[in-house]
Amino acid sequence: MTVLLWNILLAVSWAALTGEVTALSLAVGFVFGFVILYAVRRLLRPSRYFEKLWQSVRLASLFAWELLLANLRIAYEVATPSHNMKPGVVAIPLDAETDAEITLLANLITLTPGTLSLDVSDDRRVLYIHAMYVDDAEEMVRSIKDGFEKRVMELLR
Amino acid sequence: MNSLIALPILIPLFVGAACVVVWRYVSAQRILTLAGSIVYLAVAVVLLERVASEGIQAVQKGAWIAPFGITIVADMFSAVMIATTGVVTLVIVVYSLGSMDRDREAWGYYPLFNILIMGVSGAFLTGDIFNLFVWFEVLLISSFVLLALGGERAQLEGAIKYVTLNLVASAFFLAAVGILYAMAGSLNMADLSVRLRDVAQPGLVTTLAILFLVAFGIKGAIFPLFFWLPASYHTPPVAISGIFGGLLTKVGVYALIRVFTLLFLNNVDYTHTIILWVGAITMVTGVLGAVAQYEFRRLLSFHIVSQIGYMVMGLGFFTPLALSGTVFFIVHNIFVKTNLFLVSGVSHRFHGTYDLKKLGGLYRAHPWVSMLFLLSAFSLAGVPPLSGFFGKLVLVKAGLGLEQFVVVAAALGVSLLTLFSMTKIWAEAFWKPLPEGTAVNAPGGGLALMLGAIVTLAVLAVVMGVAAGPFFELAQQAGDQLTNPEPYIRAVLGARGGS
Amino acid sequence: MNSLILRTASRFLLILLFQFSIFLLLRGHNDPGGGFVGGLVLAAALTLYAIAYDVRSMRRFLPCRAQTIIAWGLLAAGGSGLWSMFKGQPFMTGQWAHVYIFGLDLHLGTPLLFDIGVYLTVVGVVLIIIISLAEEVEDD
Amino acid sequence: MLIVVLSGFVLALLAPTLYRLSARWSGCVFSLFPAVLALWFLSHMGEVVGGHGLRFTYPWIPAMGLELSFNLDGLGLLFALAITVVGTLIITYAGSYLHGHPSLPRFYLFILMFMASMLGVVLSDNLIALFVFWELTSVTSYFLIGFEHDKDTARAAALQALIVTGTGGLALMAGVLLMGQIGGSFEISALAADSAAVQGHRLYPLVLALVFAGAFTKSAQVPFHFWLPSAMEAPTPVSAYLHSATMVKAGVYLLARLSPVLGGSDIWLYVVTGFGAATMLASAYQALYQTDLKKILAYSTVSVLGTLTMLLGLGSKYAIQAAMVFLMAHVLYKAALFLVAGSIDHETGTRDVRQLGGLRKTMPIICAGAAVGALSMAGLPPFFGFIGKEALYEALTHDNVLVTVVGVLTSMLLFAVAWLAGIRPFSGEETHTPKHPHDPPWTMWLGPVFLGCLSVLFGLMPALPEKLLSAAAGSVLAKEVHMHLALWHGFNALLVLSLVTFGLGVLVYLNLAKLQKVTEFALPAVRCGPSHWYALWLRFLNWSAVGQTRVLQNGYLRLYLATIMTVTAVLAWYTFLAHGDAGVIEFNWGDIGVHEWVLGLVALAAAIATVRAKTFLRAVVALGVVGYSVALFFVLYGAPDLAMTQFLIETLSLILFVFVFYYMPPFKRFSTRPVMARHAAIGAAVGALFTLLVLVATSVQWHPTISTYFSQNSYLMGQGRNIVNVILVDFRGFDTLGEITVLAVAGIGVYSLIRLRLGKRRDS
Amino acid sequence: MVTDIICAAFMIIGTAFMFLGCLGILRMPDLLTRMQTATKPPTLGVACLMVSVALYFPDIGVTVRVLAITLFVFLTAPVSAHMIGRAGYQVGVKFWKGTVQDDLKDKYRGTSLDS
Amino acid sequence: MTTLAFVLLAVMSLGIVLVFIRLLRGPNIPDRLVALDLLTTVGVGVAALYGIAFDEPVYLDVAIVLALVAFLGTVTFSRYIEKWAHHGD
Amino acid sequence: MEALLAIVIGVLYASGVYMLMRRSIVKLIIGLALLAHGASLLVFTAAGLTRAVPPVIPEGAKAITGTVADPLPQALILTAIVISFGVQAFAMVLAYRAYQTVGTDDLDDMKATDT
Ligand code: NA
Ligand code: NA
Repeated sequence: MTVLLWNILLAVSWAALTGEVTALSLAVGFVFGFVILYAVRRLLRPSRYFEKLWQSVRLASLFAWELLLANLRIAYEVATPSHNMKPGVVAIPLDAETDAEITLLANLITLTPGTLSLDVSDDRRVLYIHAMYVDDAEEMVRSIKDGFEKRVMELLR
Repeated sequence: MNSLIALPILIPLFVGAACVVVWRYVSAQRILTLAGSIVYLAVAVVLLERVASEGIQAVQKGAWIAPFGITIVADMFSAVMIATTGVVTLVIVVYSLGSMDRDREAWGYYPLFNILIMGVSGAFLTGDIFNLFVWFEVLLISSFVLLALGGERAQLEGAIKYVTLNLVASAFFLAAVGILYAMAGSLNMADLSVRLRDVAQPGLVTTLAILFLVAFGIKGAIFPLFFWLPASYHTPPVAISGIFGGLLTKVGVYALIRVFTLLFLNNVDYTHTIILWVGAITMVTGVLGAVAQYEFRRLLSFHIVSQIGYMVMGLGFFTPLALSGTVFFIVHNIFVKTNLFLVSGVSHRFHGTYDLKKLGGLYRAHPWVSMLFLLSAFSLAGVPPLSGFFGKLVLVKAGLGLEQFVVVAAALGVSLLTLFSMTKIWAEAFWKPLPEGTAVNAPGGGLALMLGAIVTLAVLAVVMGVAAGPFFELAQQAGDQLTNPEPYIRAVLGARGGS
Repeated sequence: MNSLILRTASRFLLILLFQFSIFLLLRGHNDPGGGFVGGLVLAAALTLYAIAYDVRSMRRFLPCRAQTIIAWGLLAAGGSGLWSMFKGQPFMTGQWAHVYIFGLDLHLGTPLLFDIGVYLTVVGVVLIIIISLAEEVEDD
Repeated sequence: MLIVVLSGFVLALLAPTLYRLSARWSGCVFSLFPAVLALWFLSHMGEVVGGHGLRFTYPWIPAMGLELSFNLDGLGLLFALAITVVGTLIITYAGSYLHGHPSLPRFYLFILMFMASMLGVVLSDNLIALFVFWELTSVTSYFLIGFEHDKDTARAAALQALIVTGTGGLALMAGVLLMGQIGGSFEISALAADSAAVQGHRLYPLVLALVFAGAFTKSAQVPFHFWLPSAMEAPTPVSAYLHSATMVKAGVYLLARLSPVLGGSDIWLYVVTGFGAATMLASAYQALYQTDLKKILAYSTVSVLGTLTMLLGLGSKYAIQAAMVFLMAHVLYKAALFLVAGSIDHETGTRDVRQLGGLRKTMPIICAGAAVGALSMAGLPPFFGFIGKEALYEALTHDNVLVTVVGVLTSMLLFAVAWLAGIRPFSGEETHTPKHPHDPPWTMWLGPVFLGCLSVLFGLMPALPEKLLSAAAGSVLAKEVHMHLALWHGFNALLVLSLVTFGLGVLVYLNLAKLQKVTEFALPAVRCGPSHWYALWLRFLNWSAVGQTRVLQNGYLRLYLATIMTVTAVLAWYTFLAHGDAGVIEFNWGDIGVHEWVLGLVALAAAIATVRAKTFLRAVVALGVVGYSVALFFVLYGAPDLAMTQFLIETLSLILFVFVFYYMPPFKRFSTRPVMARHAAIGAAVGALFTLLVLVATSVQWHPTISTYFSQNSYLMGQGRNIVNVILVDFRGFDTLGEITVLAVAGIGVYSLIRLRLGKRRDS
Repeated sequence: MVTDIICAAFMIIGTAFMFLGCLGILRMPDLLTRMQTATKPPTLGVACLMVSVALYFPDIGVTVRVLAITLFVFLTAPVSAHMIGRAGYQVGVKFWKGTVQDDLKDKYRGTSLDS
Repeated sequence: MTTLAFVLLAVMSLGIVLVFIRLLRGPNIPDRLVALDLLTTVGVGVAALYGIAFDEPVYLDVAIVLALVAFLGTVTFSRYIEKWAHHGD
Repeated sequence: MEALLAIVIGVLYASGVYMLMRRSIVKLIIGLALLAHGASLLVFTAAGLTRAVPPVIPEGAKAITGTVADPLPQALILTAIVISFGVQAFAMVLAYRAYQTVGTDDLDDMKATDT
């Protein structure tokens, strides 16, 4: 099922890439998509697809907002002569489990306010992040777990 | 029909690629390579015959008219070089079948060898200056790998110098081509020949010519650019040394001759005088280097340098006779020098060393091998009636005709010293009794194949001497074509004779 | 020393870049791209995968040994020129076929086959280098 | 005729095989060949002395002016007979002398080949063919001299002979080619017909010098004579053949043969006579000091060669006649004496005259042969040697006093030498020798006896060889000659001279020890001179070779690079400044945008940072910036394909860099400041050169480029809109084919180099 | 016209963000803070510029490529940051003096790397 | 629009200079790596601006490739820096 | 513009040559890479520069009408770049092997084959 979705997705993106949304380009795209997916078949795992659409929109809007905030804050930091920040490395316990969940979460954290994913512990239970404003580490951990992690898990489960 | 000209490039390509496909089956690679080299030789002979009977052959690759596409063109010089390549290739393949170690065979020797021949053939046949660069790179990279294949210490040390200096030459060559294109607007050599004839600033052409001289001079190992050659040619297995020493350096000389007979004729007094003196110094330094050596193959390597000087000297004389002599000399030298390397391999088989001081007694023990060596060594030294004599004779005659007495004296002195160092090998490895402590090995398998290869080349050295007539007539045709480029230009560009 | 984040990302990227490389290959005749760039992109993607995981995992994607890919690339590129020789034209004279499928005019020609040969060779070469070196380093 | 000359080569090649058929009688069997040839030559005697020389021409390599044209005239016949007759005896002799020697088959190979070459020399009318055979005699003699190659001395002597004669040979080659160029033909007969053209040419002295170099080295004229005594390392049959009867006479032959072309001028007269005179006297003198029988003979041979040369230099009718007679006499007695020396050596185990004595009792037949030879050499009647000496005196007295005195002095010394070599070992008391001597088998005494008989026969009946000698002299003088030879000319001045010679000779022989002491002071000058030069030359050669190689091929890659770069920069800059047109360069700084400035400066800074980087990673990062800057330049100037490729390739290269040099040690600073400054200067010169070339290239465009064609036809004919790609896969697909081949080989190369590790395996 | 204005606005904003990143990497005191400024603003900047490009070229092909680039950058930029940060941490680059907390120090004992 | 793009290109160039200074100054290899990564990201931006400035969308393809190689390069370098760190060099 | 690039090319050649003459084998390889960059930039610049107009025939047209960058040098450089990539990859591995076998990266210790 997932494979088929992937395949269709690839066929469409192929057509889009070539700029000609025609039966032929879709067919060609499907064939190439099939070849590609066959070649990388070991990467794929069973998963659902359509029901995730809404969740992804929600996640995306949250992300966009946080991204803008993050950048404005950094802009302020860079543009002003003195450094007001309190950087530090913070460990965040993880509830997310799969590769995709952890990766997506880490990426989102990196792109948002003053935080940067540094590493995941070997047992995949802790995410270490670097934050520019560690006023209250526990508050920060909580906001991340309630915000991004929750939505990511919603989306990917 | 005219695709014949492309075959010397394509046969080794396909054979080489096929050898990679059957990577694990060494015997299949052997058969493919042997068959390929036989077909190559047949094609080369047919091509030579065609050029001799019908004149210069040219084919526009991809049917794009010259000078826009890439032209493959075989004039007599190219055809002779291709035929020579065919012979040497077959001989080396046979020798390799008998002498190459299993490890190298299993790790790509045959594909690499084929690609090397492809590059050499491409360089001889192309009529396009950038395409020449590409073929140079093809033969260079194959030679790099062949030189280093096996990864023994000496090989690696030699290869580093070889690779570095040749890459420097390539960088110069590429730059020179780029500048040439920028100023003259073409890459086709025949077209460039026409375009460079009447230019507003001939001095710039001369400057560019110097850059080409350096680039090809490094590749062809002329003084004072030859250092890579004696540093590396004695390090790989003998079959590889043989094809390098015999064939590879001549590609640089070929290119030098090609561009300095076709393109850079604006200030012959200046450029070709430099070439002449460079040739003279090259042969002297090379032979002096050889005199100092006591390692069989290193001695031969220095002789390569010396004889490159001879060839370059012929270009410097720049008369039809001199160029005929050069062409004759090149062909002779390819056969003979290859053979000398091959003989060194046989002596290594017997005693496990290339050190002349440790070798000895070969004349007593292996008289026929000794005779084969002698034929090649004396031919190299220009002893009549072997092939080398006639090359020398014609070149000296040409030089005397120009009253270049100093250069001729140098050439003759070099010939003497060549004889001197050949007799050194003879006296040390063959005449002298075997020193105490030198191993005497059973020759092992494949000796018959090795000797077969050597016999072939030795016979050629004799035939090219005793029956030098037909060979020299071909060389004469080549020399005439080189000094009168009009037919070449017509053959490439058609009736327009320019663009 | 492995990174979960990198691995996950490289899996996604491999799929996307594979497609991108074929796209570059096929449209190269009309827009920037072609066999070289396409081949390099795929090779880069596979290299990325090899770095994220290891070379052995990456090798499982290859249908055959890397040198065989190279050889077929060369044979395809060289073979594309033979076609015209059998027709009595010079080596590498372009042979074009106009295929009409689904009402679309498709130009298929030997230069495309040539470009595919280039693509395969480039992929094979980069991979064989990476594989050799990585295994050398891993051996040590 | 072709068969006559070339069959020898064929037989030579078959000799080792034929030898196996009858090893025991091989000498006799092989000697049949020269015997048959001798008979063939004798059968043509009538035509030749009748003035109808035979001429045969076969084309060989006409394009090089090389034809096998053979001329059998008097001179040729005289030499051909000497070669074949003596050859017959020598080969017979050698069969026994070298019996059981492991290399005997090869001996036949070389001696037969030598004989054939020698025949080629004396019969060729074509100069190049003559030279070919000439060189072959040098080469075959190399193997014959080095026959006992287990001995260091034999190898050294062989080399010495080859180098000296080889040097002369090369000079001769140049001389021959020049002569042909001047005279318009390589046929001696044609050149002789128009000798004025050659002699009038401004290069005539050069030709002469070159020909002399060839002839004098071959015929061992002072100062090139030293190789001949050393060459006595050869087995005696070889010495007898090469170093008395044949090869060393090739130089004399050449002078004789070319005297119609080159002779008659003042230079010829003074140079040839001078060298000849010096040689004859100096070597006769040196002969006295020798103790080795063969060396005594060798020096006396050199002396005779000098005499012959001097006579050819004088060039008068008498001189030429005398030369011919003297030559024949010498062949007869010297070959005999050499064979005798060989027999003595073979039977007694020594050749030292001080150890030899009284052999007349144990070796009577040899003694007889030796006596005849020695007496003929001493110039005593009734042997042919006497007639030769008379002819010599006649020629000299016709010329001037100086040469006469030289002639008499030489004859006097040779008289003593003859006694020393031919009589003394047989006379007196028996001495103790390493082996117990007795007469050798007939094959070994046949030679001396036969030749001795001829000496006597021709001495008593000089009319027998008269016609042949006349014909030979006629060939040299290029006119008809009728010689009259007689044992008794009456009591005249010549006889007085002869008597004086004998008297002085006896005195010299009797007071040899005293004389040696008195004149010892001159010896080093004469003896050590030239051979010392040879040794010096060898040492100098080796020194300069080793020195040059140490300087040039020093193993330091950076010095190689520095040399190459300096040469490039100097040559190209000089050429540009001397020939180029610097005025064409147009600078244009105005059209550079800000981003272009920035990019350019970044590229510059990155390049410099690469050079100055202290760690590997910094260098690689900086190098990456250089590569990306280059790619951005491609972006700026309309080359997206290039930019993409460059970005990808650069990145892959960087990855490889990091992969490969992962374990390499950190950078060290090896070079000192001056070295770095020097290298920086070289780099700057090269860099400036390329800056210049780019400026020139962008300022000059002689012709429109061919690119327009691609722009016009890429879509219409190449079916593609991306012109670069159409060029790559179609217009210039051949380039691309080569390029992917390079790539493929590089890949396979990396693979094999990494996996196949013979070096490591052997080390561990 | 409106499109043009929006397009220009996005261009300016995008460039501003990118320049901000460039300035930040120079100004920030230690590796991790530099990475904060080098990762986020330029990523957003690229996105803005891509929007501007998509508006400028009203072509489906361009739009798709714009989307592809944006997606790619958003996917890779954090991963790059993660990799560099991790590497920097492991080689033991020094933190700015104002750093308040380090939960990772138990995982690695930093080894110093002389660059 | 074209003019604007050119002006912004100049700004971007200035940015490149700033990053380049960081690249040269380091002080540590990871710092240089960040700079290099940023440089390529800026390159993507430049390509976009250039496409607009010269009305030539093909530069977008360059941008994709640039983004790809930037990522690849960064990842490789970081991996090896870690390896070095563990190797104890 | 050519003037600036000419200087860049000169500096690339100069630094390449300088690096070639170092004793470290790694610097040698870096020198080769610099030379290769110099050469491709040289070919590109010498043939003349045209700003930002790639040699692509626009959709609908059959041939180039206006001024575009010269496509031929681009094709040549592309070939040259790829070739030098292959060659340099090999050279790197060769240097690595030599280092491993000889046991040093100092070129002065690699002259056994000459003397
Ligand atoms: Na120009
Ligand atoms: Na131009």
